[in-house]
Amino acid sequence: MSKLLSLKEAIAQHVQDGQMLALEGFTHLIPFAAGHELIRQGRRELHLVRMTPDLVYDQLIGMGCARALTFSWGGNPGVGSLYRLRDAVEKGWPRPLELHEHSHAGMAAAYTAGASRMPFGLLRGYIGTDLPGVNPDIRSVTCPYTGEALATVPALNPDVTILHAQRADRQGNVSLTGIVGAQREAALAARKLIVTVEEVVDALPPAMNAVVLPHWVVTAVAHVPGGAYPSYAHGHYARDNAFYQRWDDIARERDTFRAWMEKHVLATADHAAFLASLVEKAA
Amino acid sequence: MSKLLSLKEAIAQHVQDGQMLALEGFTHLIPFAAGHELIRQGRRELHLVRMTPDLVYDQLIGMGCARALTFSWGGNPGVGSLYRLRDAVEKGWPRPLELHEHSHAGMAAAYTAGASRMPFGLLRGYIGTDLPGVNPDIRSVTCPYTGEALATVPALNPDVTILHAQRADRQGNVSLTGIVGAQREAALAARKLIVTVEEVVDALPPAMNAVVLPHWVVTAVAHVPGGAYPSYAHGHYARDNAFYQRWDDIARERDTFRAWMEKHVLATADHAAFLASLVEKAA
Amino acid sequence: MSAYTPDEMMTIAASRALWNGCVCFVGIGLPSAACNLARLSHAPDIVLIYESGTIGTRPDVLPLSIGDGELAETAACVVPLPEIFTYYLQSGRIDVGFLGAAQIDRFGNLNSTVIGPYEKPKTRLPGAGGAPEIGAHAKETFVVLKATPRSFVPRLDFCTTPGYLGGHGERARTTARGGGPRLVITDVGVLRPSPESQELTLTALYEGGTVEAARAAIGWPLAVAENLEQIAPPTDTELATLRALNARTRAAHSQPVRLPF
Amino acid sequence: MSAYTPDEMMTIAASRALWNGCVCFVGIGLPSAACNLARLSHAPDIVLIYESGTIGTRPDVLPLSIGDGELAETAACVVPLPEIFTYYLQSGRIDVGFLGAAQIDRFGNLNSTVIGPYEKPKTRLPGAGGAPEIGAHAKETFVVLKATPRSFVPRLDFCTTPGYLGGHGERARTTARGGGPRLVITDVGVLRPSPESQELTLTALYEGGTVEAARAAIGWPLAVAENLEQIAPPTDTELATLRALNARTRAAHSQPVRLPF
Repeated sequence: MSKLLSLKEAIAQHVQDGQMLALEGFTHLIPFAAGHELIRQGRRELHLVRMTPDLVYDQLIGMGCARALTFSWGGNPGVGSLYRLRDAVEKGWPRPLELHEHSHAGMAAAYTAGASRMPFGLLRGYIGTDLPGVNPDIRSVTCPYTGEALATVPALNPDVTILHAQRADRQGNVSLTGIVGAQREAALAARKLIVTVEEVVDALPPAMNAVVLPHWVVTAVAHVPGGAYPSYAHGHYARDNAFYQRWDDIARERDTFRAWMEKHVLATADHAAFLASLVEKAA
Repeated sequence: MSKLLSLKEAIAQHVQDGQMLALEGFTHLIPFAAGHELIRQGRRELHLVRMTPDLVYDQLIGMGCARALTFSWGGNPGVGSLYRLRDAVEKGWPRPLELHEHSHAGMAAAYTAGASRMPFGLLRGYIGTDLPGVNPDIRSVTCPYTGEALATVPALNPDVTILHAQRADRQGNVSLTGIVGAQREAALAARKLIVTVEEVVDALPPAMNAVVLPHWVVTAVAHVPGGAYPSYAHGHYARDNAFYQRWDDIARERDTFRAWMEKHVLATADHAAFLASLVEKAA
Repeated sequence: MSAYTPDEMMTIAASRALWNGCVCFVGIGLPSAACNLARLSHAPDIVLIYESGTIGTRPDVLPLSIGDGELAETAACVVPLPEIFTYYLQSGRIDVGFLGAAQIDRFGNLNSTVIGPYEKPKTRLPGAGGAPEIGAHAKETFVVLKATPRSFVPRLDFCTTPGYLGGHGERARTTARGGGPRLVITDVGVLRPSPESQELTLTALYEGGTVEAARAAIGWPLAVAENLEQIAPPTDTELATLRALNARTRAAHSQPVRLPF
Repeated sequence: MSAYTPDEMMTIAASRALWNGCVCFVGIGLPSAACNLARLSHAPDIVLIYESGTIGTRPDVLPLSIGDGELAETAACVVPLPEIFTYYLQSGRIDVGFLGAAQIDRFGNLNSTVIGPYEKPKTRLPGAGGAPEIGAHAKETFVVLKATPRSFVPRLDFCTTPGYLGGHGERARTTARGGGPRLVITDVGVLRPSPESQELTLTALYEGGTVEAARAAIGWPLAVAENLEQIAPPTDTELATLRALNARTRAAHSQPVRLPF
């Protein structure tokens, strides 16, 4: 039984409305193709989890797919706001969004606890901030040696984590290179793991200490070249910083956002067609 | 100010009697040369820390350097007993040895906590075992979300950690390849870090996701080719499994052990002379 | 079929308990031999994990230590040791933890710490290593151990690794999430826990084995299943594969290492 | 000396506060520009760490995001994000954490979460990111921020990142181990905490700057040090280096990306 599916099949078979979903990737290897496919298939009531929502969640939130968001930094990196995220939080459009807000260190601890199947993560964190006042999930324990209070966060165990990676072999072993963020922790914390990849190869090169997700922790692999665009895949293509800057104009208003999403995501059959639709636009 | 010292200088300047010392390396990259130099310089009252004491601590314990041992598995891997460790525990020879005993998972959590400067590490561990009954450092906290009791271990923060690695550059950046055990955690948990290396190079190759200890966490680097023998350095030489088997005979009795240590360690000026003395013996 | 030793039969019986694709946390010694024999015979896609951090390793010879270089070279990947215990073991991702021990009691609890009192031991054994958490978290554990009244004891000198504790459901009332010792392979036969009391019960004998011989080797009054199974003797292929593996291993481990300087 | 903008002066003043060999946790935007300017001028051996896990990075252009590919390619090594926050930041190994914010109060506490009430914000800002723990654990933090009465406020709408909390030693009574905001660089001058109350106090002015202009830009009654320092204007080298860096950066970020298929 092969783990190799089309992205359409992988999302259809493994993602359901109402689930907790983590599409991870810290700036690098963000699974945009998978995000678009979730929108095309009309998933709803999702609890989205990501350290940095980025454009990928701005799109899902703006299209009304999300009920809740667990996150730690929700901007357009180096550019400014995520206007669709802001519109949902500030105005409840297209629907209200429940926030579970953390710091990066807290999210990292929560994913690490999830991957370790511990009920909570521990950090010396949140000292003097107002975050515990707005997120009742941030609590504390007393150190049994020093008596000191330390912050705790509940483990994050997504129903499904979706990653993008450079390559997989036919068995489903997945290899990542470059900035790996909290991807491995998010992957190992999940009940199911879907990975889109730039390449499927017969055999991965010897890994030694490189970052590998062994095939038996992977639920499905989909071959989606360019699947991280406009984020990037180290060794394959660079981050489209100019697109991130253009997003500021596209997403600022509801109608320009909807028009862009309809033309480039809803009206395209898959990621190859999405990428082609962007080239047309430039021509 | 260069971090590059001779091993003799590094031990003389940075290791003092009575300190807590971790010579880490899980089967691979065990810093034997550094262990021998500690014996030559007559360090005493050490609190030795290692997951697997291995021959390197059998030697230090048998030579009377250690007051206490924190560990989780004290055998000769694949061969049997560490007779010098047993003699110290069973008969108090050459002096009694205070034991702080853990499981591997507990030691790993303790080093990880040390590297993170948390006062304790957390694990779902020690369930149903007699270890907490003999090690009062193993305690518990109650999960603030589930009410479940989870095991805790106090952080390990050695005064000095000593590692062996394949290579360093002249700035003191250190690169490790292969089985890395808990070396990085032990290194980052320590107040001082000494690393012996097979090679010193002008510049390390691009590391990306490889295991590197940056120069500013390293206290001193000593160039000691063969410094892990009879353990091994991946890419340089293999583990001398035959020597590990011979150690069973050498260390079984006090007099054969003392004679071996005097001839090969105390009577040799440095690691090159130690290695040469073994070749002579074979001739 | 060739003649074979009880050790060979025990290793082969242990290897047969592993299935293709099973994710196995391997202890050194007999467990390692059984796991690699399985991989080289009926279970080519078994995933072997050693606590040194080597995942999906395929060594050509048996490692002497848990961290021999060949384990790293033939692994799908090598991760830092803390991750093996948190992300792979504690997370419940291990199907079978394969353990040895110095002592076992009737509820499958294991001692690898001391013979005699802890503070003044008669024999100081190596200690816990990964075993306590393997015993707690693997979906099931297999134990392989030669049967003698000194190793199969009514009462452990020290409990290093939890089996079924006092039996009668006691383990299920702890926070241990794994299933415990489902299979104990000895040189006199195979023991499994009874469904009610979890007491280890003789359920299978080797060719030529008898209940009397098994009882004589076990240090407590051994319960015997009503329908004792008969374990098939080694096939020629199994024996040949195991012997070739052991021969390669002996040759490799006795080879002197030459330092490159 | 050429003419220069207040932004350029602010970035150059910030870069001067960094020393060669200093280990610096870098926020994106002005902090990143200042840190890289320092590296390209007086502090070639500064160690720059971005929260994406890139350690000792030496980019040729400023990254737009905290995780641009060049940060990884030019880094001494790239570690998983949880390790950056545990082994490097929480461990107390960072000399300087360099932060921006939307609001700052007189005790150096920062807001980057919301303007208006949290539950019904007027403006939802990006949020905390790494800042709360950078503020707690770096040996000291530097803040760089343009001064306006809307950003330098008597009372934050939300405290994202601890500075000196209520001042008068309150921070020292917490478990935060870092030293807090020792330097606040604005376009109207430089503020430092007073030793007793930790209230931010104007301690230095730029060429042509006045106390009045500074007071007008700060939203609380600004304390002024007795001996105000004068900050030297940019040198030609500083300006040329910064402008070349910005020009390279603009060219790089506007370049369209061509996918290889």
